[in-house]
Amino acid sequence: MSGGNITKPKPRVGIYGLTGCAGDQLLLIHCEDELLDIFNAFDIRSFVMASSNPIEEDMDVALVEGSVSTEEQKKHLMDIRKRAKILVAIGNCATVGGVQAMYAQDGTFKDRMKKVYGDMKFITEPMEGQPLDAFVTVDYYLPGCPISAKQALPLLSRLLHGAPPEPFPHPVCHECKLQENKCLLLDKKFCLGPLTQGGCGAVCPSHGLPCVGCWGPHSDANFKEHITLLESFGMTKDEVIRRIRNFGGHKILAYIKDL
Amino acid sequence: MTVCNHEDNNPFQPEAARIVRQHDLIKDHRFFQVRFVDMKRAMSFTYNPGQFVMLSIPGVGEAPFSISSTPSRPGILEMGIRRTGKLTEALFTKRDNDIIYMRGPYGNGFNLDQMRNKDIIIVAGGLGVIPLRSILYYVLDNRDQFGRLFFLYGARTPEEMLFRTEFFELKERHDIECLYTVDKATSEWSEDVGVVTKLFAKLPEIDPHQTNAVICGPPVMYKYVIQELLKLELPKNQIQMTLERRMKCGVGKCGHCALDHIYTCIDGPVFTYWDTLHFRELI
Amino acid sequence: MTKTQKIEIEPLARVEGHGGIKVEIKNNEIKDVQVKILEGPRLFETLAIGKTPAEDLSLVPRICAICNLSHKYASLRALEKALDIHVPEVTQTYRQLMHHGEMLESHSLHLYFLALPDFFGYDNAVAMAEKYGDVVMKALALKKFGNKIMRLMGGRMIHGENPVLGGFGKLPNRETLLELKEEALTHLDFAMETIDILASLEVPDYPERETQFICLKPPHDEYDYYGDILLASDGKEYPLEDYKKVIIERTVSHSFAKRSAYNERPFTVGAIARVLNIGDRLKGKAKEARDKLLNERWHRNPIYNNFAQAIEQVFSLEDVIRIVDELVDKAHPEIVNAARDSGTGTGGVEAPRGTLIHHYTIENGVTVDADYITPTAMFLDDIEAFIRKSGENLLAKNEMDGIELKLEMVARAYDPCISCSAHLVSVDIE
Amino acid sequence: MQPKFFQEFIESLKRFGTIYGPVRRNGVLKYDRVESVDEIELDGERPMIPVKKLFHPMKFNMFQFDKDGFTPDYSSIEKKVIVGVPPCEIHSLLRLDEVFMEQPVDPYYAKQRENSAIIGYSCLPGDDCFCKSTGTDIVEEGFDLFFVNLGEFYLVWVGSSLGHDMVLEREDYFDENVTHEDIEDYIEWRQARDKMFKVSFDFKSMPDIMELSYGSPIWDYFAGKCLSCGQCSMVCPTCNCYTVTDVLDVSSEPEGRRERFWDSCMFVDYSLVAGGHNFRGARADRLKLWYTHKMKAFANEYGKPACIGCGRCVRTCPVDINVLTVAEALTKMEVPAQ
Repeated sequence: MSGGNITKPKPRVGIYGLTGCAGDQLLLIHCEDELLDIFNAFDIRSFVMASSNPIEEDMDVALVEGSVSTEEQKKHLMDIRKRAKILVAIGNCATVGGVQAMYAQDGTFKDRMKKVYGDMKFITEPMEGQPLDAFVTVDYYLPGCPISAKQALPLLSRLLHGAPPEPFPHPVCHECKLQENKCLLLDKKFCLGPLTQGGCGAVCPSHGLPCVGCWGPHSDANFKEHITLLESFGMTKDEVIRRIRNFGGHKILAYIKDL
Repeated sequence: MTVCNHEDNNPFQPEAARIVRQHDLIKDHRFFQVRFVDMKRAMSFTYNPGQFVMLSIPGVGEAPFSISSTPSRPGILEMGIRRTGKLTEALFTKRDNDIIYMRGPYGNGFNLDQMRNKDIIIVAGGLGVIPLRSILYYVLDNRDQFGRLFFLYGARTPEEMLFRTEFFELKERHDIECLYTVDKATSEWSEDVGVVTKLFAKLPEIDPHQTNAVICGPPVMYKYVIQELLKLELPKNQIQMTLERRMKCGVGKCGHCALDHIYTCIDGPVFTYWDTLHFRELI
Repeated sequence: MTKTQKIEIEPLARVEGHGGIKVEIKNNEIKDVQVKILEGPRLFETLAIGKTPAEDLSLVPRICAICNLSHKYASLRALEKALDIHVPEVTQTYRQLMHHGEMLESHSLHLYFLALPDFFGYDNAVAMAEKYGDVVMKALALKKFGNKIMRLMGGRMIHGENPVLGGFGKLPNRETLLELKEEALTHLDFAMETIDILASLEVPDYPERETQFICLKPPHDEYDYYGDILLASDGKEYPLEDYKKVIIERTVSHSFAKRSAYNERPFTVGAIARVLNIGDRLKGKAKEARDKLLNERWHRNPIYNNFAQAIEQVFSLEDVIRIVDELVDKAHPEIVNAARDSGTGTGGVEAPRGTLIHHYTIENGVTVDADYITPTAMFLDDIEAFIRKSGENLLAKNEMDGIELKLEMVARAYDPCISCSAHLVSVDIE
Repeated sequence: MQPKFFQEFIESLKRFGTIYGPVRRNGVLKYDRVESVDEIELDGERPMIPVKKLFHPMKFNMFQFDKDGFTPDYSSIEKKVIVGVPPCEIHSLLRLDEVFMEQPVDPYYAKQRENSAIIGYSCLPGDDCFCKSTGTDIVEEGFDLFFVNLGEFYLVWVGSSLGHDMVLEREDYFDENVTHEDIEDYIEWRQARDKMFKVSFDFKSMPDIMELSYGSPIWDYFAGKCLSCGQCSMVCPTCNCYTVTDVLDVSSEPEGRRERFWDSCMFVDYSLVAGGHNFRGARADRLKLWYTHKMKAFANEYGKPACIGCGRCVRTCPVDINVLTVAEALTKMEVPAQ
């Protein structure tokens, strides 16, 4: 397709995990039908969850899962950034900070550390989980807890061909209606669909269960009105906001700060 | 029971086209000469100045681009493209002889009939000169069909002036009045300095009813240029402008460029000033 | 002159999450062994507090992706006790089906993709595919089958929200159930083939030392992955609610994660513990598999955990078939509502890699206390002990070539999942 | 036709294509492939997603591409007999025809149209139906057969030559002699039905009201409420917007497909152009476009409003923004009471 018949070298890829459940890396391993294709099409240099003997050199694409939760991880991330042409944040922890950041900036982190660990001294300073872009430039985001194959595979194949990935800038409701689900809000169920970044295929509403918001905040959401609506279902505003924050990490703060 | 008919006419079908030549115009702006691979198609392909085509790169997507060449020079299609989105990003990696995909032409184009035998003022700002280059050369190639031709072009700096060499060569011609300006001049710049509306002062007397204007430029420019043209008492429907909207299909099906009851891709992208008063969201 | 040699395996590849092993040898003696966990803290116990049980239920699978449904299941068992929810037997059976999905997915991933490459000398399973293509393809299909059940019952492959307090959001229809049975039958042959492959493998003896095993005792006479009684290899049984008295957690000065001991000694949980403690309950092909593989070295050698997983694959496939036959003509149960909004509950399930305990105290519909003990937190001490033993034996025989891989194999046999060690403590290292 | 023959007759239509109709799946009524004729639900609620989905599918592949270029993919096209389409939705298809069948014809839609038979079915208005106001409560064209359920018997209109062939398939089920009594029964039914409408409004003045209230603060009120969830567009039988994206296979070869799926003008990126300028960044502008299109613009262009009075937006919007509330607010120039 492009000029000449030069065989392009396979893109070199590193797949890394910081603090998280490893679900995003696991999801890639779970793509049974495509796993061999992925290993064939890319030159996977480092993927310690699946393979021994990683090669830590310069790479074309780094996929990084997890939040930055220790000073050591911060250094590791900055090193990855230096070596990678393209850095993709994969999963809720990497994109917003993860559930471990649900109390982001409330000032309770130190107390909670103490509650669980007592007065331990740590070899590397722990911190409240931060998204990758708190420290480095992130080129693309794959949201989700965990990411979905439906979004991850097209992103990978686009990067493979040097084509920029396309985000899905719509709320969960878009895919939910395309699944022909009845809107749970009509039954006064606590659904976070309209506030939540879509791309998951609306799995929870498709099981008759409200969206818990695990793809993180949707940038165009009408937080004010949706919170009012949820309050009208018989919940206090504090309770609504607490639930909204479960998967909102640091990124949700900007949307709810004036409410 | 699948029904498949190969003999159909699919308006969404992208056809292979070869990049004959491409080179940088200015930073992040590149000039492309493209021709359908199928020679019959290439030779029969015709269009109006002001129309656009949809370019595709498989796997990346499709986007509309204004045609910058004139139908009076058939065979090769020219476009000036700014690196600004996913498709252009990929397009900029293409080299001479690479294959891309194209369909079109789409849109209405300029109303040439209305302009024939009349004086023409072309007003371009920045990137807006790309579609206007088409009508500029069309008029020059069919010089006897039109009256006087005034070409007003404003860029931010001399470096950012598109087709600079070409346009300065035009100044040598006697059948066109070229007026160029930049917001910020450098020492070797000998033309005007300031916004494009400043150039109106240099125009000779015109007969508003015998004059048509065509405009294209950044959204902020329209308002001020139109004010100038209204001062010259040009009728509202003799001011034509080409506008940008998000277009996905190019043929009035996908809805993205809808405005009131019109689709920019089929009813536009060229509108008159009167249209913009009527359809409030146009500019 | 003293000679100090340090062996560092960092990162510990092909385990879920980030860990490392550090062995310090001084004067030809093992001085120190540390299994390090480099994960940052997430403080899950504090995240659960102040939430409704439903929110907790959606949070806890995020502790660990690979056994996310075990967390969901343990949490359900604990929360339902706290809220006095009694699900009908059909719901319980559906939960077992769900759990088999996770067992199959997790065991097949670990066995074929993480552990077997060691035995055959490859960096990863994809590299192994060149020579053992048939095994890799069938293993992928088996893992996919496990995932299919997880997706069906969980709602999606990882972190599905379908299992809810009192039941499920959506249950499979008859056709889907029958499809599962058909498919389970096809994988059974491969699961048995695997038993034969393993039977032909040499299991190295360098890690061998005596240890103790703990698992949950199923509430019926069959083999299973859940229960309310802790059963130890010394024959003692303890009510699950007393877990804090049986499994003593402590923080130690040379490790990242909280450690656990039983009888003041390290212990092992997981498939090997289950097969040793309750394996005599196995029937059918699973019994056949156990008879083929079990030997007395199992009590001393954790590498046999891989073998135990292979036996459990057979058991799970057979049990899926049994469950489908049981459920196929039964009506879908309704979701049971909570009978109260305050209470305390301890729930336990056998996650693929061992006993998992969740404990909650709920007051007025809000969680006020939560505690999780994960299998990895339970067996880390024993991994260290076995690595120390391995190091000593290898040193004694002067087999230092490739010692890293040999030690890694021991750690990997446990199928550790480091992100699930909810208590992540990091400690000074000199 | 006697009601007892209905199912058998539908069964006989399999010869003309796969039978589709309103069937319940996971508790939701959907237009879907019919497994057995007795699962078709008529005479009750309307499917949530309208019949447009069978002609303008939610998601399908327009092209497959590889190193040799783009090949059209018509595999989603299937010969269908769609049973149980109410008059308003038949009107909606005629509206969609205005967009998709206009030159240049959309071949995907056109092929679905060509290959589908429509078996219309009479309905009684539900609480939210206002098709009488939009003039779409009865239908004279756009179907092959139309069954009016008069209780004792079906009055069957034949709307096309294909419909006639279908009748010939089971000629013995039909009685050609329409008696005077039958006609009286039908008229009585029509009158009774007319009286059942609970909501109505004056559609004729809407284009003018829309035009004159362009700058109305009413829009800001609705914009404040709108969740931008896009559900209104998905359930609206005349919303035709879609977007297109290329999906590559995970392979070193440049192979993949060009997908087309439903979009909504309620979404923020709808009018976003490369370079970042958004022509409709404000929620109010997006709402205005939707309602202008439904109640004014389409009428300007095609002589009839795009709204067909099915009431789906009324039943679907979680914050009560719909054709009725918007029309009322604009007409009265006051926001709805909370």
